[in-house]
Amino acid sequence: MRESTAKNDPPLLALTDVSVSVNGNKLFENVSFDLRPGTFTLLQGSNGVGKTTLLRAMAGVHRSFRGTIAPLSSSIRIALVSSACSFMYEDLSLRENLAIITDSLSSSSSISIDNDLLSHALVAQPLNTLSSGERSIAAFLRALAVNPDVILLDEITSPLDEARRGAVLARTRMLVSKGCAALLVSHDTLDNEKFDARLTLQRSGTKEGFASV
Amino acid sequence: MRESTAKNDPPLLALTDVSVSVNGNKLFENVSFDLRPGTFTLLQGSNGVGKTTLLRAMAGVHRSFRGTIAPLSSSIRIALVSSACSFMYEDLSLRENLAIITDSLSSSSSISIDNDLLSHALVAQPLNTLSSGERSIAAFLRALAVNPDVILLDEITSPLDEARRGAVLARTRMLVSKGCAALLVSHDTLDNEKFDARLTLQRSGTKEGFASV
Amino acid sequence: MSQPSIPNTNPFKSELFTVATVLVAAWITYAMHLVFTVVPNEVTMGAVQRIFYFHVGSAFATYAAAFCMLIGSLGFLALKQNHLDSLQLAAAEVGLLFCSLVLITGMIWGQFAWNLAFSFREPRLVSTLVLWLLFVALVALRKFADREQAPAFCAVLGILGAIMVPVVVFSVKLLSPIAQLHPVVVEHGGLREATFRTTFWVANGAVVSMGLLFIWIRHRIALLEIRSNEQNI
Amino acid sequence: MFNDKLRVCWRLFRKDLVIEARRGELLAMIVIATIGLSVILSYGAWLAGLSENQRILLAPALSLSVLLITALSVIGKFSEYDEQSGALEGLLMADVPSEALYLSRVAAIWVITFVAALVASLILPTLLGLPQVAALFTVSGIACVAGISLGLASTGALLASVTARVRVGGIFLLTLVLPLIIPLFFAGCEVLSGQESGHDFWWTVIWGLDAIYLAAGLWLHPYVLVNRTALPL
Amino acid sequence: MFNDKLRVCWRLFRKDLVIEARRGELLAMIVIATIGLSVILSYGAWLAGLSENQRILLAPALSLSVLLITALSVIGKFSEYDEQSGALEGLLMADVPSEALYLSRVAAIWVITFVAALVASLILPTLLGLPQVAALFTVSGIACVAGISLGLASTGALLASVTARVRVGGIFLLTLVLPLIIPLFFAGCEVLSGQESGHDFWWTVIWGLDAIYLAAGLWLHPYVLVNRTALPL
Ligand code: HEM
Ligand SMILES: Nc1ncnc2c1ncn2[C@@H]1O[C@H](COP(=O)(O)OP(=O)(O)OP(=O)(O)O)[C@@H](O)[C@H]1O
Ligand SMILES: Nc1ncnc2c1ncn2[C@@H]1O[C@H](COP(=O)(O)OP(=O)(O)OP(=O)(O)O)[C@@H](O)[C@H]1O
Ligand SMILES: [Mg+2]
Ligand SMILES: [Mg+2]
Repeated sequence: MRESTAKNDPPLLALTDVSVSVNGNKLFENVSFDLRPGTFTLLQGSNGVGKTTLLRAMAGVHRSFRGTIAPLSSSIRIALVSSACSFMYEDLSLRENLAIITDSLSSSSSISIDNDLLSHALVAQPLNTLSSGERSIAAFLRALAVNPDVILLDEITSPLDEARRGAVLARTRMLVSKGCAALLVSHDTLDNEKFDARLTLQRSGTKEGFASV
Repeated sequence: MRESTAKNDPPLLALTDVSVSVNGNKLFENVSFDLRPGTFTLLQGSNGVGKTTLLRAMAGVHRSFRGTIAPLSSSIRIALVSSACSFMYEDLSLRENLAIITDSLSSSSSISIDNDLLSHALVAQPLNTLSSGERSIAAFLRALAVNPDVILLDEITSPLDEARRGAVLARTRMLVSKGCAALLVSHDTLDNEKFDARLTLQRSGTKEGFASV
Repeated sequence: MSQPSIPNTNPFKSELFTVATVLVAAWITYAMHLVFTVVPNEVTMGAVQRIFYFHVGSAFATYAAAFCMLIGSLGFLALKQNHLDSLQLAAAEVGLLFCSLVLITGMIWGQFAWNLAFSFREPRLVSTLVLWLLFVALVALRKFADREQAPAFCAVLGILGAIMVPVVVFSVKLLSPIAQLHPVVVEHGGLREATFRTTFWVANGAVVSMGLLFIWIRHRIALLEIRSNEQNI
Repeated sequence: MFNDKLRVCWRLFRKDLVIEARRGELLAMIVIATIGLSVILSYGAWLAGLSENQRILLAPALSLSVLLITALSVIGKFSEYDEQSGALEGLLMADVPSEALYLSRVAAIWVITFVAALVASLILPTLLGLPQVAALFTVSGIACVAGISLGLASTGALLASVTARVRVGGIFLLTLVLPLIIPLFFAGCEVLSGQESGHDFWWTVIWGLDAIYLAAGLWLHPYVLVNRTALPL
Repeated sequence: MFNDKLRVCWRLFRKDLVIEARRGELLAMIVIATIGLSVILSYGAWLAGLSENQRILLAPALSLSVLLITALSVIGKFSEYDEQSGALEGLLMADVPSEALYLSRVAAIWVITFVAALVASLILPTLLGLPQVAALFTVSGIACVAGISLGLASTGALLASVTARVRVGGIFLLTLVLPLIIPLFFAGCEVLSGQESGHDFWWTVIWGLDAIYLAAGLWLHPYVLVNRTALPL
């Protein structure tokens, strides 16, 4: 299967026949799809099928897979956002974490921080004192600060309440409208949301996962 | 306000005028409700309002609050399940963790492990190699193993896919039908599910949380 | 991701390998003959002195292994080829073996000659100990690291380890010879008698070639392991 | 009833060892603390030109330092595992009796520290150039090391739960443990250094302090556990 | 361009120190290692009846042990922070240049270790009953401690990224670092113990090894960083 998204620009990230196995167990095989600029893709699949692992492979964090994951050019920035793993120092606040990677808070990244998602007090609070929803937002804001070309969102909407969930999706659509490619992993059906593609990852091989209930 | 659940038995856990503040900021004030045997309560509230903190206080893990949280007797077992914090040793498997607290796997707790939620392979895998949904299920199974009278579920359904989510809720209802009191925190609307009470926690005081979007 | 596969032939059937094995075995036998039946007892130290032939040979074999390790490490970092990583692996393990032999024979000998098994005032002894610790670290790292990351990690450590070899070789020469027990015989024109000299070189050659043969064998085994892993996936 | 508690203790104790073994940090800690410290310190001893007699007298202090460092690292590791993802809270919620938690932890620290000290006593004499390897392996030597480890374990297990949640955790632990165990170390040095006079007195100090610390730990432990504050959210 | 990288380095360096300060673990480590070791060892020194001269000669080895222990704990802590919740991956994904990561880490370890060693040098002489507190505070003493800390920092920062992902975790680091820094320690002991002869040689060893290690670190660091595998899910 090769799923392509609507727009016709060359893909920012192209996956061809990607197979992943952990510890000798196959997770999924021969997955191919493209992420083109200005598209928003939804990726679904049951628990343990390997969505997180696939996203990590796409972000270059997980390196043991077969097949190719090819970015358009080496200057493509891929940001991975995960509700389980903030990719930041937990003892520092969001502001301090961003200060490490961006030049100075008064300039570029202030755009991302002075926003309607996280209050000033929370931006200055160490990450390990934030609530689960607040952490998820903080991880999202970190990704925005690096101006990504491809943004991979791993279940970041699930710990959020209605309002915040809508705001994060709206924010992502804003990025998409500027030519970014977005991929969202979620267990929610999100029937009201419009996506350019809805993919479902399927387990392959013989490893026994969950018994059907 | 004092919300009471339908059944008329004395409450297994009664909260009266509970107020919590962290670091000098009030989270919520004068919360009172009862958890009666055989009831299933849904607790909702926006991010950062203090749901997790309240559940920790009810489980006896968080001790700095005002008001009273009174169990029916000192032998009441309260189990807290959280998708963020497994309450187990991450280097050990679920089976090994349960072996610490229950007498032997061949006897009592085998009931909880040999079930349809988690495959045998996953039960023997160290927790830190499980996927987010699998971890959530493991945390749930740990709580079942201690035969709780009150079970507090903090967002455990959000990392689960449709099937698993239904299975966990069904399992909880089975406990409830045996006289257990269950409290679920969730950001999903869960309109199709029937709860004995639906509570919403509201922020009090002046601390600025999220600005409205 | 996956590396080009190893040619599907049984490496132990190659004639070159058989010939090499036979040659090395013959050489070792001849060296044994010289050491234990031809050379007379050394005057001051007696029979224990015969350990000398294996002691120095093991040291040279260690250096040879370290050199192969360096080649394997550099090659792997530059070319990312599995057989270079296997060379590094093989060299590290064989290096550990021979470095242990140097230490053990040295300590046995020291106990007889100096009545002292080990001393920290001896640069050569200490630097050999350090080299040994490095080989241990390398072998342990190989065992503990994940299969995917072990090659690069070991290559990095292997290069650092190879840096230590010149330190071992030159430690004696750089320091003032006063108060050093450990001898430097060959360079100072020792081994005046011809039988001693031939035996010395034959034994050295035998041990070094045995070391190289070991590296070869281990290298082939490592390649077979990689191939069987590839087939299992 | 009592038998039940003992079974719980045993399961908790085994859990500590299993985690340690799985992480492999225990072995590494022992080996490193021992080799690293021994090498540096014994080099220092050589430099200072200590006589053999002086080195023999210094050896106990050196192995006790290894014991101290290993114990403190092990204690720190254990409470790290406990805090990670609220594992200790999980046990408390499952009504595991707190004496069982305390006693099993004391036992685990004791065993590991004791093994580390024995390993150190084996390696150190060699590195210090003392042929009498057996010096520390008399019955009284082993008993002394066991006594000191027990004291360390009983204070460490208590205070680790105090300090685990305090913001500047580690520093407190040390500052609290050190004054309590320094008398033990002094007693240990005296006993191990083998001067005959006054041994009875020092033995009384060791086992007396052990008894006091263990009793205090059993009494105070519930207070410490129950008054812990919130986990990170 | 170069200025930019320097600014990144500075921000990373500051971050390391801020986390350390917030956790308060640094201070703890210095206090524990210094006071604990000093007390025990100096008691041992008294017991062994060392002369003042011998104690002076032993002091450098003791402060270098403190330096070693502090450095290794600091390095371990740093990589723990890096691994926790994937912070280092986050930096790599944000295109922070890997040389900046390496150099800033070297600087942070260097500064902390250096401070710890200075503190130790201040406390130790007093505990050892040496009136000459200033003994280690000569220009050459400070330079020597700085040189050794630098070597430790540059090897430690490189190898910590190796061990961070290895199954047996942080303390395996020691096994890797130890062989590389033992020569530095010996050189340090020689220089600090104040015997005049051969100092130039030892200074060359210290700064030469520093230069080699730093260069090797800068060269090899990218290989280690790039070859890390997946985080825990
Ligand atoms: C643990 C103790 C010892 C160690 C680690 C050790 C290590 C070494 C090493 C690494 C070499 C190779 C030198 C080179 O690079 O050319 C060597 C050579 C040699 N060793 Fe030892 N040695 C030890 C004890 C002894 C003892 C006790 C003796 C005899 C009294 C001895 C006699 C020699 C001799 C004669 C050579 C040949 C040196 C030359 O001609 O350059 N070694 N040893
Ligand atoms: N080291 C390991 N050993 C064995 N199995 C592993 C290891 N690491 C990961 N796995 C397995 O890989 C599978 C895929 O995990 P992954 O986190 O990618 O799933 P996921 O699709 O994100 O699931 P979820 O929806 O629950 O987040 C899981 O079943 C997990 O148990
Ligand atoms: N140490 C602290 N200092 C300051 N604020 C804190 C501290 N600990 C917790 N908080 C704040 O307390 C609030 C309540 O957190 P809690 O986790 O209880 O919220 P929650 O209702 O569970 O939210 P979510 O739905 O996102 O999980 C958060 O806003 C958090 O920032
Ligand atoms: Mg996932
Ligand atoms: Mg919460």
